[in-house]
Amino acid sequence: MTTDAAPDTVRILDPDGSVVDREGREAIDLKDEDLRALYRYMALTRQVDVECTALQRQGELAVYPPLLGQEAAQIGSAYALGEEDFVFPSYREVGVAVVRGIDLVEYMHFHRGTRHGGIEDPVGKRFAEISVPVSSQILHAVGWAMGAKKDGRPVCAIVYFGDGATSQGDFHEGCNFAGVFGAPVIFLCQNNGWAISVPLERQTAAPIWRKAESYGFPGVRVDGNDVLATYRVTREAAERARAEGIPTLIEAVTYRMGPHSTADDRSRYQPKEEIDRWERLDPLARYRAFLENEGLVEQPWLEEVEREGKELAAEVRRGIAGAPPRDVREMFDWVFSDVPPVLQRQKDEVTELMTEEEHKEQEDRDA
Amino acid sequence: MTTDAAPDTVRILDPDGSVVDREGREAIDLKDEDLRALYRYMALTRQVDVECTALQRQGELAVYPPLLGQEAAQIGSAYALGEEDFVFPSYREVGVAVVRGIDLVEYMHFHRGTRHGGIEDPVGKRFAEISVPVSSQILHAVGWAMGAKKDGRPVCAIVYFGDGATSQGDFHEGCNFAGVFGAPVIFLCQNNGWAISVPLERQTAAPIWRKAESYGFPGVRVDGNDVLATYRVTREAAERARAEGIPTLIEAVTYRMGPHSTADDRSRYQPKEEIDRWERLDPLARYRAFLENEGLVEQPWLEEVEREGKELAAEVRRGIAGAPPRDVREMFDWVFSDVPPVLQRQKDEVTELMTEEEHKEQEDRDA
Amino acid sequence: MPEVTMAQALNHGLRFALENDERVLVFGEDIGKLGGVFRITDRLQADFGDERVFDTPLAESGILGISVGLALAGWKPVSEIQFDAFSYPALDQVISHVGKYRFRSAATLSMPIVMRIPCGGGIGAAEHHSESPETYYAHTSGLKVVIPSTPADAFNLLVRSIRDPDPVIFLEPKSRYWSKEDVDLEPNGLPIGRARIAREGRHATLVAWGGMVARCLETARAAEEDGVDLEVVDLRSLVPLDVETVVDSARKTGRVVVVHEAPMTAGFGAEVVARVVEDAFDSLEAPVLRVTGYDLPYPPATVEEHYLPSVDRILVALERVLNF
Amino acid sequence: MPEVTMAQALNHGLRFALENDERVLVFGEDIGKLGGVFRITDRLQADFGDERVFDTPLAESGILGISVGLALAGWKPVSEIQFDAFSYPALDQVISHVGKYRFRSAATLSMPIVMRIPCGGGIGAAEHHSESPETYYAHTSGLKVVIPSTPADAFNLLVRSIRDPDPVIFLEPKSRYWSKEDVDLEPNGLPIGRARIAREGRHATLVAWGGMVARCLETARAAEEDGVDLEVVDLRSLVPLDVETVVDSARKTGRVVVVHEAPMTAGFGAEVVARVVEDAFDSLEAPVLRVTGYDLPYPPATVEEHYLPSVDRILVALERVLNF
Ligand SMILES: Cc1ncc(C[n+]2csc(CCOP(=O)(O)OP(=O)(O)O)c2C)c(N)n1
Ligand SMILES: Cc1ncc(C[n+]2csc(CCOP(=O)(O)OP(=O)(O)O)c2C)c(N)n1
Ligand SMILES: [Mg+2]
Ligand SMILES: [Mg+2]
Repeated sequence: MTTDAAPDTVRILDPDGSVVDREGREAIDLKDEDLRALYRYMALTRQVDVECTALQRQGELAVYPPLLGQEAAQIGSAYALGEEDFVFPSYREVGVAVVRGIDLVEYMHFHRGTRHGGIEDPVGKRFAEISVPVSSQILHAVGWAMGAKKDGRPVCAIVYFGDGATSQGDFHEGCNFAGVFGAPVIFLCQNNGWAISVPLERQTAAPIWRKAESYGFPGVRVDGNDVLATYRVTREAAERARAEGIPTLIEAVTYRMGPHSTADDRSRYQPKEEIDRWERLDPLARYRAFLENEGLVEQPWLEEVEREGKELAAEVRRGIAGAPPRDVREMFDWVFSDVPPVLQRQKDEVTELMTEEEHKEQEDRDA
Repeated sequence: MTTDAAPDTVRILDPDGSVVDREGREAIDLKDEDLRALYRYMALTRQVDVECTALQRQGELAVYPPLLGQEAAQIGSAYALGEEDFVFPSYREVGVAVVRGIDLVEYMHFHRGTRHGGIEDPVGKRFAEISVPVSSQILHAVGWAMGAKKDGRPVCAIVYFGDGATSQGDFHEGCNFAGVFGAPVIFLCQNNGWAISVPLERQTAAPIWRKAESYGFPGVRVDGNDVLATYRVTREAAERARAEGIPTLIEAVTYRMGPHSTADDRSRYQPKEEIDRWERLDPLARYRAFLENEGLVEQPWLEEVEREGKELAAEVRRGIAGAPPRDVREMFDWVFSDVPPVLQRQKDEVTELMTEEEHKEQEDRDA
Repeated sequence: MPEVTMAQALNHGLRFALENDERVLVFGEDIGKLGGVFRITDRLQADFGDERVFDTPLAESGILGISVGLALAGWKPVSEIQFDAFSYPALDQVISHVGKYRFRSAATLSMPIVMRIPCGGGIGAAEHHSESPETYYAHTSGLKVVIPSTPADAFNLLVRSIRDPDPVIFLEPKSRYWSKEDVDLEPNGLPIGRARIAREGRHATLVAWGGMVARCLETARAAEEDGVDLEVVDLRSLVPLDVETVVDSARKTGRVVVVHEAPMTAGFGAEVVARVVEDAFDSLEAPVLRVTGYDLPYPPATVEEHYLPSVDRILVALERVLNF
Repeated sequence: MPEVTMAQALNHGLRFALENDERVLVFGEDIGKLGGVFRITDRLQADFGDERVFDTPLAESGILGISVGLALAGWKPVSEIQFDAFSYPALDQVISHVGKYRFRSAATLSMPIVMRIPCGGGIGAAEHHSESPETYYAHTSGLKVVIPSTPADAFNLLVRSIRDPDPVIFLEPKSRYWSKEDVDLEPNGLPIGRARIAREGRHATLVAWGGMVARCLETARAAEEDGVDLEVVDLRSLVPLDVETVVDSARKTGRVVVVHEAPMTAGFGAEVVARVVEDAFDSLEAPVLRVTGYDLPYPPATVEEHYLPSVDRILVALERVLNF
């Protein structure tokens, strides 16, 4: 099994779960409970993700972009972070949110269309707002990292984006600023092979991880479906960033096993044989095989995780299904720190136009 | 004399004019008259450039960005092009304009503030409008090259920009499109060490020529003060581009021996010792020494070139000094292919407001 | 005259242009195999080949930047931007080059560039997918800005925009993509620069464009029940603006309300007000009012119907101008 | 109260902010050693160190993008864009993030970002160096947009903008950089959101901002000779807009002309017209007119005085409203 990964790819586990890089595996500073936690997060994420797709099909979410297949890339990297490190997600990082303890109901309000952003108090939670304009969040991470460095804090930022995002000017400007200012930031590119319907070879003529050289910092390609490998390279990158202000570009090679979003029809463009090939590279199966081989998990524990995942998914469903819209009036208070006359007038207009029914509903909710 | 150029730098002539790369020199397909032409263009350019700075000091140009010191980078690369190849300049490419036979008076109207762009009929002249927003013209070159390739024409585009331009998103997007579509284009970066007052190390943490790797095409660093070297690498790049659709990024390492523009005060930021060092690396002196060493030129010829340069400079002066403003009314016809009512109304307003004197002046001019 | 949706009419328009002018190129993100997220380019790549219909890397500044170069090489670039808010990364190329290149060349060349942008709200989309950026474009000299409100005009205007030697920002009201009507597949409609009386009426004039034209017509039907006879003007073309048609209507009714989705402040509605006031002041019986999106970032989908001008909000404004 | 130029007053303003709040950062292209191409940041790096005052790579989207991140890290980023037209590459970050981040967070954070942009024409500059981009910003929800017209207010408004918890687009009229007056180096002037009566008058109102305020005052002096007494309102703050002050003046004089440098179509002047018409219609004796830059790309320097509103052009418009 070497045909499935390009050379220079960091990999610790083979697709069948056996350890191919014994030294690398030993070098990982994780206790057994951490090793189990990685699986648990992946499994919880999988269940939430599948549930959210179902919620969208049932009309409870407006649209949802599944991360199916990308769990190892997200969980391994997120697990490598410290509490004070700051995460800058795109729109597909539910796995990262799970690891970081983000309230998933709050998060899913973004996809329900109840509130933008998804995160209240992002600064407190060290988890930025969901960012849709592709690659734009990269610069936010760099700016935050520059700022944290100015404060002398031993922290780093990590920013998630896709293969398509590397084509944008903001990707370039972000990496370049990071190189010039020695910003403690990790650029975590989940190369899932596709930007909606556009395959990687239409995005760029060079390997993504090699682009780091343009900015004077290290780049590394990792098997994005190997959670131990993504953990390891992120951990090393975080250490370099915090200790030396060295940014790292990580290309986690993975695959989008679902549609781009629930609005997408991937059968129009993903070749059947490619889908089948990656089906066999499922990151959860691989890692479970490893844990079983190593005798780290047993059936009851796996069942418990399964149950926990169901419960978490159900919790998300309970929290989000049927959730009422927010009171539109409060949004007029969100634009500025004060409410200028024009917004006050518009707010008054909205208030007047609300039907009695709506007023009543709103009062009930407020009570 | 090796300390003045980084390793990996293509160089044929040493700063004292002696040939350091004999093989490279032999490989150059230039006849003696071509070798002389290179000098002639550099010398003409130098005179025009100096004259334009003087014209600005005398209030005849609004502002002028000298290319002093960058003659070898511009003339060598421009001379390597074919007639049908298309030049996309920034705002500092007077040397390229000289080689391409661009009407310099027309061109200088840009700097006088008489007309934007500087080039009438850029398509016919294969020389695009002067472009000020840093790096924005890069994408135009790529688009043109894509279009020419679609027509199956054996041509290429060349786009000029500075070291500072490499920090912009458009540089990245342009290179990336070129790599993906195999656009026949040459990215000619004149790394003159400074973007106004910002030195290269604040622009990027990596060598410019290495950035080509990010896009899957070759990059080359060349001694930008060695006209034979810039000729050679551009010639090779043009051949690759036309024959195989392979773009090339050329970093021509040179120095801005003048201010950023006549409005600038470089003593605020360029270190004295740096200025002195580069003074000794003047591209004209170097190439003249080569020509003299090789017995290719003699004093009378050099004097003739000197005289010709003076004449060209005088011609520019005659054409541009005191040139009247254009009739503002015609500009209302330039916005669209037709004149919509609002512009017609505004044109009428301008016409009414013109004083009798202005009307008369204009009529005299039209007659 | 087949009955088609606006989305299909646009597909027909592109097809018509590709067939009738071999210099037309169609490109953008996901417009090839996928046919665009709204399927406006459906099957065009299959039918015209991937030299003329092609996907680009994910970079909007790149897309508009190469459009300039392609135009200089004698092609007619027609790009698709996936959604309104994703047109912003291209603004520098649009403002600094697309709108200026002809001027800069002293009119020695043309920039026959079309930039298609699905825009507007009302379809329950996520953040950044419902904005109305027309003001940014209309305020930029050198750009024509058009927006159809019906399937037939979508076809007509698109074909005309692609034929036009000048840059055209072609806005497509997403909320009308699925509206249907019989469409003449020849560009026989009104030219760019002319407004359309979508409904004749005597008591007041509603001026709108894109998705709000249908809402104004709905309002007119509602008002009719109260004996109020509204005229509805569909601008179609914001630049050039057909002031004459708007002012004629204002003179006739004496009362005007402008309706748009974009936020109020400095929205294009203000321009319409200013032109009406300038040219028809003495005919006005009441202030010219605006009913617009509020000065918020476009809000989440579940409250967008509070944000977009509703029939009720338009009626409130009408009441004010009718009783002034 | 030293007599200083507007350029110096701005330098004092930045200095004041850097001294009084250690979280303030100043950055941009060429703002360090060089002190900015207009020397607004002169000696700030020497005095406050290169951690707080620093040059960036040449990338405006980058500059605004890191501003968002720096704000999330608790800093107060004050960036300089070198010239008006070079603010366009940053528009995506400004529209999609700077103006939206607070809203998106349900107001659980602030974005105390200041983006300084020298703008406007009249200084004989090259292409792209004389534009008036205020409309792009004023139409974007979530941004405050201010522009001083005098040295004293430049200091006052800048200090207030940096203190403001919201993003402020701080426009600096280049043509006034070298104007001089006594300046109180404390931010004791009017707050953001308030307009200023620059001159009281009875017969008609001129509304302007930035560089055009001086031109309107010049016009008022010229008109005075003909016995016409003009009021001049300096908006100072386009968002929030002080409608009350403008409308009060309109009610008093009954005649209003709005003057700005930017092109007419969809310029901010239209917004002023619309607000006056909406709130003061019954007091208006004449249409509210605009005198603006023409709908051209900003023209070459040698003809810019034909392009910018001149005293003559303003007088012609006044004649029309006074004789209506
Ligand atoms: C600036 C911008 N342009 C276009 C889009 C529409 N869009 C959303 S996701 C996407 C593809 C992104 O691909 P990639 O970066 O590989 O991330 P992935 O979705 O595969 O995780 C596109 C084109 C957008 N959100 N932002
Ligand atoms: C987008 C943009 N930002 C800022 C400027 C102002 N500016 C003009 S030239 C220049 C420096 C350019 O440096 P470089 O690319 O190295 O070219 P050089 O001038 O050295 O030839 C700057 C900042 C500009 N023209 N365009
Ligand atoms: Mg992807
Ligand atoms: Mg330079």
